Amino acid sequence: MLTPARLRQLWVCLALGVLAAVVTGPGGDSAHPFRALRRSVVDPRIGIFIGLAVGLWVLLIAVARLRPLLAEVTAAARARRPVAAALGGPHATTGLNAVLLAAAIVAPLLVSTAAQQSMVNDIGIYALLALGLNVVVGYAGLLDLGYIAFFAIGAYVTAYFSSSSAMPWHAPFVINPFFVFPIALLIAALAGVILGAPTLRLRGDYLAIVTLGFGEIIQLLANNSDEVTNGSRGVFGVPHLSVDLPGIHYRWGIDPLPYYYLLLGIVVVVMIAFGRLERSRIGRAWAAIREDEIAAEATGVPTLRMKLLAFAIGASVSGFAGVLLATKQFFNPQSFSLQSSFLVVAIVIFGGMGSRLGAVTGAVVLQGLAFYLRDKVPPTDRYIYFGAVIVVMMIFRPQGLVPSRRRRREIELAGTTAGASDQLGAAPIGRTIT
Amino acid sequence: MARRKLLGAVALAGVVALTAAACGSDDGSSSDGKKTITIGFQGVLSGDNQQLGINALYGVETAVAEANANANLPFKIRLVQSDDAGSPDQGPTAAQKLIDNSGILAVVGPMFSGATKASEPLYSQAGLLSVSPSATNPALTTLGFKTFYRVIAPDTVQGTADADYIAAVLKAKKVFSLDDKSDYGTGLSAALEKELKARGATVVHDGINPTKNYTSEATKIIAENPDVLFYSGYYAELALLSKALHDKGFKGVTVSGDGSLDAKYVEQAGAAAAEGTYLTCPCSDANSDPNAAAFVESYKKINGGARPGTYSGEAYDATNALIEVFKNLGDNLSRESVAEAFGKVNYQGVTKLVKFQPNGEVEGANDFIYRVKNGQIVVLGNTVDLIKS
Amino acid sequence: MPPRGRASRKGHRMSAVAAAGPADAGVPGGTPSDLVLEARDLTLRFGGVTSLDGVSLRQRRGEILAVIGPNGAGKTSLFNCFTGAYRPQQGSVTFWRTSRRPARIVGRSPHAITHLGIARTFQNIRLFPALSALENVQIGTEVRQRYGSLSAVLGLPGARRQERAGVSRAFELLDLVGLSRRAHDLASSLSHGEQRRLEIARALGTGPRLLLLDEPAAGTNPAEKRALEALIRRIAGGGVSVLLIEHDMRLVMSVATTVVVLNFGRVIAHGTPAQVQRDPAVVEAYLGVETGVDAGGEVR
Amino acid sequence: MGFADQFWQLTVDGLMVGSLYAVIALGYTLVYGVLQLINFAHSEVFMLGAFGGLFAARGLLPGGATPSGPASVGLVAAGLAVGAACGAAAAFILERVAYRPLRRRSAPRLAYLISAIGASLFAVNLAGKEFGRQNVPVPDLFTNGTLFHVFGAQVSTQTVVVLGAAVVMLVLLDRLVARTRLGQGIRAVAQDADTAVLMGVNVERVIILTFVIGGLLAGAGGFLYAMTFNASYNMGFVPGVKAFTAAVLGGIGNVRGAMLGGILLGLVESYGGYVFQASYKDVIAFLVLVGILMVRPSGLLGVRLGRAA
Repeated sequence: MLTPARLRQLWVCLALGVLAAVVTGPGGDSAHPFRALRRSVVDPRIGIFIGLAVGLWVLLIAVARLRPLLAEVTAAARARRPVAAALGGPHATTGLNAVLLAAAIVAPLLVSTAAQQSMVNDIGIYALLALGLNVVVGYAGLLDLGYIAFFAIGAYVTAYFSSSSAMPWHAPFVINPFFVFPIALLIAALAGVILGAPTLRLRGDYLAIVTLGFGEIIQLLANNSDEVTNGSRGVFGVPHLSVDLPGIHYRWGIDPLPYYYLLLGIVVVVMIAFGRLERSRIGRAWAAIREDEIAAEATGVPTLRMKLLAFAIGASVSGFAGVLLATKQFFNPQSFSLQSSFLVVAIVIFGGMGSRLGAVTGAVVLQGLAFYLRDKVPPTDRYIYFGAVIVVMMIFRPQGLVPSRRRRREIELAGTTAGASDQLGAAPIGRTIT
Repeated sequence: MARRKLLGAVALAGVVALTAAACGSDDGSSSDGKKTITIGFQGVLSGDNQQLGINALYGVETAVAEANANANLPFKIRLVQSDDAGSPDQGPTAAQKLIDNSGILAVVGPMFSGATKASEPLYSQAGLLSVSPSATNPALTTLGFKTFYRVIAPDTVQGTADADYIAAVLKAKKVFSLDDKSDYGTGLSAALEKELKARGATVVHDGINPTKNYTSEATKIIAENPDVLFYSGYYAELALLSKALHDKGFKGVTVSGDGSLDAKYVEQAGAAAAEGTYLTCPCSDANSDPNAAAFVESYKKINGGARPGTYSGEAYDATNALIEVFKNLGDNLSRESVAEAFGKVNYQGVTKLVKFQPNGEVEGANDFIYRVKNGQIVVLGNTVDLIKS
Repeated sequence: MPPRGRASRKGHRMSAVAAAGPADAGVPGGTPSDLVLEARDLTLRFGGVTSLDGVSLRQRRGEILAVIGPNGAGKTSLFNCFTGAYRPQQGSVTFWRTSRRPARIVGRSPHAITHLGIARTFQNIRLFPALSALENVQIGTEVRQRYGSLSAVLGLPGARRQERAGVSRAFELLDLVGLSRRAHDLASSLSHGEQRRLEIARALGTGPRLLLLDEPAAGTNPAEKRALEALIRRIAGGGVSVLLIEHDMRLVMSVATTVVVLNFGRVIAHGTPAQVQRDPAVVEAYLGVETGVDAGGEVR
Repeated sequence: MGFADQFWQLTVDGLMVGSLYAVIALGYTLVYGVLQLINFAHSEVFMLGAFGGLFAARGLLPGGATPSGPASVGLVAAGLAVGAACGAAAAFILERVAYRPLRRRSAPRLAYLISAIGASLFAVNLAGKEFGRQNVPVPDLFTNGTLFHVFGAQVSTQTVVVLGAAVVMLVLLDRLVARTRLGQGIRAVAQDADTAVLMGVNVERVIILTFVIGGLLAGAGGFLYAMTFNASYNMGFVPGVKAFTAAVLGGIGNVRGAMLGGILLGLVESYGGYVFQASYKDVIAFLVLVGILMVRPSGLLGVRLGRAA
């Protein structure tokens, strides 16, 4: 009964229980480093956690016993109703999309205004950013750790063009923020090309650090140039978006709901657009680069140009999102920290690389989790739980919540053939071919 | 195997979520028939600067606990906290959370100027009073926020007074002004440098983002050989800077603003490195002010032995000023009446007299000078008096 | 040569095997326009190792040229010089897409060379394993398409038309290599021999005038070898010159019109299969095994 | 007062910090060499090592008086040892919890990255909860002062201790990788994991030991860092990014490259912060990185651990 493996499992469960006790226990300070530990472990409360740990262990054993039975049942069910037929049809996909869209439309009406704020600031904008980064990371397989820099560029460009008071440095004319969208998009894409052209020749990891450096540089420049960007004092007073056409006058205000629907519309359009891109020759070329860059090059795919294209497209979406941020509210260089870049990467991977729905789902789940934890745990401890969830998720579902089909196959293949294609996409551009 | 592990993880996550939920949902409603007034706290409770938020939160909690222990008060206070991580991105969500809670009559916070700028439009729209214990950006009271007050003087007041003191009393000819490139630091150094230049002193300016490594910065400062080094930033960085300067044998005088007025400064820099540093504040420091001894005692008692830190006193005063208003209003309590009445409050706090100008600036803020002597921060007095004598 | 855009479109429509027309048929005789590829004095060194040492060779239009030689003789290095993967220290490579326009190869990037009309396969198969067979070939057929990201996003008619054309071309090629029934299977799920053929189809998709095959018969069974032989002939018959590296002498001797033998990075023999087979230097190179060359098996 | 006057002082300052970057960078480079992954949680290993060393030093030195002579040496050594042990333990646990399960499932490389970011968030904030969010000074373990001058630059006891300890560690590691059986194993796995298995190298063991060695170095480095710059729960992030940069600068996967990169980065920061406004020093550091990568795309000492480019 008590095999060594089982015993080991028990220890792991107990360790997890104690860890949970420590995480939920009282905080301490450096003067008494182990006081907090002692208080959370030497406390009647620990009984609950030990109990839960043992319970978990028993449950694991029970499940292990029941598993063959369970497998039979599911196999039988699967045999009766082919999953592929049930879920794979185009009608089913359209239906699913319609349901998701309807849910996205209704959802904000069911929650508090604070949650709506979060749905705009944390989920909506980050979903858009994640969709853009997904092109870079998911489609082209390039790791960009300074993605947020283009977001900053978009935001500052908006301040430059649409307000004469928000920053010390501004355009000689003021234009409606709506017209800034194309400008920001182009400038961000241009920045992407300028950064990408020399660096995309580098290997994947080097690209990561160069982009990280670029992100840092942009943030530091924004923070240091007081006479240009207003430095750390930030940008206040960019006008809200407004439509001023004959017959239609509408102004977005500080209420989050109109911004939410605007964002939803944009996200849907971007998703459709990227879906078409993915299924076009360009999307296939990216897939080829990801899977075998040398073969792609030999098949005539201009790999550098395609990567640059992905970089520019990703950057332009980020710049676009920057316009939305700037018109919605006050921002300062803090909004463009390295941590924000990491967060976007985390959303893309967590949601499922290469999957548009995954990017959005990642934003909803991760940022939603952050919002949920806001009330449930002490704010100072919030990121402990957040970190734990990310690790657990990566252990049990490294392909992400909603992996794209192509990406999932790549991961499966990488699992079967040792050392197969580099999942970062950036196979070393060696001169050693064959 | 994998599935078993997955189940385990799910179960554990469930357990954590449940206990967390259980911990989070006890909202101590009073049982002795007194009515409960809810106030909010918005501040930086996560991220790199969370200690400043905790200082302020503890100050608020001290005031709340004292009020709830006071049998003479006809009400109990309940506190709802909302974390904005000090960032403008999370400001609106944090503010909205408090606004959504219709029971909340007033808010202490936001704390950082950036988060304040992002949050105040919402408070203004909702007509909810917010009293910041720490946002010192001068522009905040000029942006048209209707329900914004702060119990701390803007950087301009402090910077100017500090410059006067440095020029008149320390007789500095050359000042090295270093700021931490934060909203607070650049505001303070700008005001200081303007006044110093007006008084004819040579000013060398430099900015350095908060870091741990001030070694080469110390070399740079010593190379300039200034009479006074003024650091506009927070104590954690000043401590490291002082340490580095001390190691390299800096001969000049170090002065810093209210962000550095914290007993932790001496502890972290080491008594030797901190010795002789001047610290200034448009407030009196609770830890060294005899009048605030009672506050320090009750703060320690309520917060598990922690000593008041930067912004603890201001947050405590802001909360007590709110309680004063609640007391005066009696049964006529609403967001409007509280916001209305708060403008006329006149309350002697531990850091200063809480009384406001029409724009929400606290009146008659005095600038006080402190100095580290024998490892203790002692008050030297009011800038105006010190310059006169 | 017409402007590049037109040439590309034309190339796509009538490229490869299907374009068996006389359009590019070289003028007979010894003029350079008869050539498709010429390498002169190629020298390639890695550190202290000389991989190619003054190699020169010429390939005529429609010719099936086989490069043979013991392992390490520099065959694959030669291929890599032709496709832009390596840059030789000395020498030049000239390629004639049409009879009149020579193009220098050295210094161009691999994809640009593919665009000019040289396609290749790899010794150790390099497909895109997680894509379907069809998609693999599509990537090849699409490199000559011109529509950009914006037209793709907007779904403009031109883009759709080109995409459809790419698919039907890919199907033709799959049919050619006998894989049309497996079009929607993952490349990684195909058998070894099928993967070899798929790689050839992908290369043909790019519309080459010259196809470089790096040991196409390696790891295939006798039946597959026979099919491969036929396939190579059909490709060459369709107007695509074939440059072949192969260890299987039976295959080489039966399909090649000309054979070049490399050893230690030098050309040691050059001629028809029959000539080469008799060349004493070649026999010597193959470890002095006199029967080695015509033994029919793989020579190691 | 010009740059030339302060050149040697800035060099000494830069060398001290740079040697610490080098020590941390080795952890990145070793793990990268073996697993081809960027261990983003390495900065937390560094932080936990710093706390371990700090508590040990504090525990052994209950009184307020600053010790001297052999007592100082002993205390610094004890702090280093405990710091290194804590770092190694943290790295070991990290590998077990955040990496190994992913390896078993042959997860994509980016999943490791995210797992590392998650583990990093978890560790940082748990440390903040348990140890408080204040900077904590390490008690004085020796009397710090100017020991001697080099070209007019002051060299403090602190600098000598840090630089000395760092150099000893760097040399030891270099010997280890170059000379020992374990080093051979590491190089073999770095070169070709599949072949290494065939050659009888226990890859799992090599991977764990690589993490542990990286942890030992980072932990000891953390203690040295805390001795100079105080310890805090979030102390790891910035030196972590810098050290990673240094590793890339030197050619990631290359042990000596990491050392060179770290020292170079420390110097560049020191000089750059002096010549320009100090807040631009990170900008300068990254610009140098980008510049060098443009010229030498595989870093200064380009080749990976034994692997041909």
